[in-house]
Amino acid sequence: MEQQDVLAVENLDIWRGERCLCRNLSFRVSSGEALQVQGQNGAGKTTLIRVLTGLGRADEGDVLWRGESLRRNGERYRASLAYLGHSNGVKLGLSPRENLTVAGALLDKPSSADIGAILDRVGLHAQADLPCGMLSMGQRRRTGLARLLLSNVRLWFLDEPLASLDVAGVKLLTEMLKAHLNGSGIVIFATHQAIELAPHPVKSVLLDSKA
Amino acid sequence: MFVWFHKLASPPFFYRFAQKLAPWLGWLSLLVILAGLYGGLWLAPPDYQQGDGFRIIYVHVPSAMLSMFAYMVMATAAAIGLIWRMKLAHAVSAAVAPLGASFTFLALITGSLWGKPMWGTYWVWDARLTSELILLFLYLGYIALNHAFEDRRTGDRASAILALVGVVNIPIIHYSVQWWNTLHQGQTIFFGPKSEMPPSMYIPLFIMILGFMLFFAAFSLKRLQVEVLQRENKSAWVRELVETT
Amino acid sequence: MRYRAIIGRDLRLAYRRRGELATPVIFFVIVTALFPLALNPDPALLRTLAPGVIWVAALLAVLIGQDRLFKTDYEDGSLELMLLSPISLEWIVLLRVFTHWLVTGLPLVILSLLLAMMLDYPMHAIGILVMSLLLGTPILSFLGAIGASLTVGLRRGFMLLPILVLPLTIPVLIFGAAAAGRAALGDHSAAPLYFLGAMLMLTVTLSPFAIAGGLRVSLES
Amino acid sequence: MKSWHEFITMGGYAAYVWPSYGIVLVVMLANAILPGRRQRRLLREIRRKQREEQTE
Repeated sequence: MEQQDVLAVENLDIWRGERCLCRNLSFRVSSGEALQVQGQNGAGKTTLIRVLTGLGRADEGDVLWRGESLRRNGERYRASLAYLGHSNGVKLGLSPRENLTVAGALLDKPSSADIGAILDRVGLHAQADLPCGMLSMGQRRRTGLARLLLSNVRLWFLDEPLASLDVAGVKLLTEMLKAHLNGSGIVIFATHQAIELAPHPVKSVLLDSKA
Repeated sequence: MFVWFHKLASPPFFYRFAQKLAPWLGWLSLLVILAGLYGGLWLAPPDYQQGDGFRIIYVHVPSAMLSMFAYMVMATAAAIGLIWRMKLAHAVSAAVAPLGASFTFLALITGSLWGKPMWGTYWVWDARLTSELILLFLYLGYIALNHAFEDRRTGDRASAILALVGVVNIPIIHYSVQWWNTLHQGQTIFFGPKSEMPPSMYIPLFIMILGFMLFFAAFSLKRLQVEVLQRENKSAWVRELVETT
Repeated sequence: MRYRAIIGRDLRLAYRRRGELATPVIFFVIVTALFPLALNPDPALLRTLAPGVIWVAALLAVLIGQDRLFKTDYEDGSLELMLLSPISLEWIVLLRVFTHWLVTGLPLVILSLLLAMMLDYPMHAIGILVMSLLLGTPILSFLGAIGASLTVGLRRGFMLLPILVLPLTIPVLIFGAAAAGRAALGDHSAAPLYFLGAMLMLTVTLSPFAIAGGLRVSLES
Repeated sequence: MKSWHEFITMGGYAAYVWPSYGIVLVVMLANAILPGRRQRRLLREIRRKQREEQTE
């Protein structure tokens, strides 16, 4: 019996300065589903994702996780999400292995998952102990993806996950997302390109500030 | 009563309320200040030690009181804004800060103008003047941070945190400056009202304090209207307001 | 274990960018060296000025080091991870400011021994000077971190930070310089040291909340 | 009661008393006038923007 987890967004208004990014936005995503946030550059995809993680703040409306507002259960909410932003959250002065060790500590669980195995999976076996400053952009992105694998949480938020990934990297990402959805995870990602995740359903939200 | 407060916290209601109240308070403060000036500059007898020089007290003490009172208002509003996420509260902090800084500046200037005939120099590192100077720095830091952000709301919350840090620090600063002052100055200098002031001297002082308070209330409301307009310039009630006037 | 990893990360990064760490230390030495040049190298004068000079220089050195505290983490996104961690941000911040003090504040304290000699500060009082700096510089680090957290998202943050923080540091300066000054004259300096200790306790307990709040606000947009 | 002369010279303290009152007057007047002016300017600006939006 898998528990059905639902992320529900209710009547969200987000303003940035003088501009309204979304008004009265509502949607639900539940276990095994993916949601794609679409929109042109500057439409506010990143802002919306940040609001959903709790980093940003909406002007009106609420985000509910398992029926609870994230304003009230911030700590439990943060324990069940992982976020890969524009910037990877990777320290260039540290190696991928060291980066993952710190990420594990910040996830507040003794990393039972083997960091070495995860690095193998994202194809950074040979670079595991080089400083990330010496790696290519794609390899840094892979280090960020490795962090998602380490996290072992329900909710994944990805902002422009395809950025700087090569063909093999995109394939790796798609496989990772599918595996996550198979394990009744939830994926919310922002990009204007399509990611094929069949047979899993991909809902979508279009941000269009002109409307 | 509570309902009334709740209503007051809604920007459109508040805006109209302030529009009506501010002029009344403004004119009333002018009357009270004029009465205080008449009492202080004309009726009150010269001080037996300081002659007519003591008359600076009628602007110095009210300014100094307001400088501290304004900081308390600012910090309280900042706390309310942070805890209950009330937008109007942040606007109150932002509106009060320039007034508080103005009065701190006045307290410093009048204090040093008073100091010249009493001490022989314009500036003495007296505990009260030094504390007042630091208070001015705190105001300037608050104002600078409040305006440093592109997004007004981020600036509001960031400077609210600074105001709270400041309010925790003010007693410590005040105490440390006093401690330092007794350490280095040795002699205490007579400064400020003596307890045995006759009524003809202290009644004008109370009137002036009242007048300054009314002035502060009137023009905080006015500034608050501006802050509210800036923050709400896209909302429906502002559109309506602009069309009807 | 998880706390060790957080401290270890900052120590490791600091070690790999040792050059950056030297900046506040060099600044401290140069500023102190400016005073004899500007005033008068008379040992008697320097001796009376030494506590104040060392304290002002240390205060400025700690503050200029504090601007970088959250900046790189803000730029590469690691700060977002700390905010999203289930570990409370206040704890993380407390650990990180303490680590930062270890690598920037502590060297200043040690170096003050050398500067004290150069300014002819009496040797019998040097223990008190070091003690005052040991108690005082962590307070400065935490206060500086409040400023750093509020200005981390601003391009001109490094210019704003001193304006915000310097007024708050005045009590530390007063008690720190007084302790060192009294000791040099052979007076009791316990009282100002107690004040510094009390202020350190207060700062360590309260400022993490302000720093964490500042970071949350700075990362909102 | 005292004389006008005494009032003007402030018993020899005129150089300190009158500048004090003068600067207080200037700062308070500025604080009294500026917010009202800013409010009117702001309202004008909002009205102008609204007209522009309507004509678009």
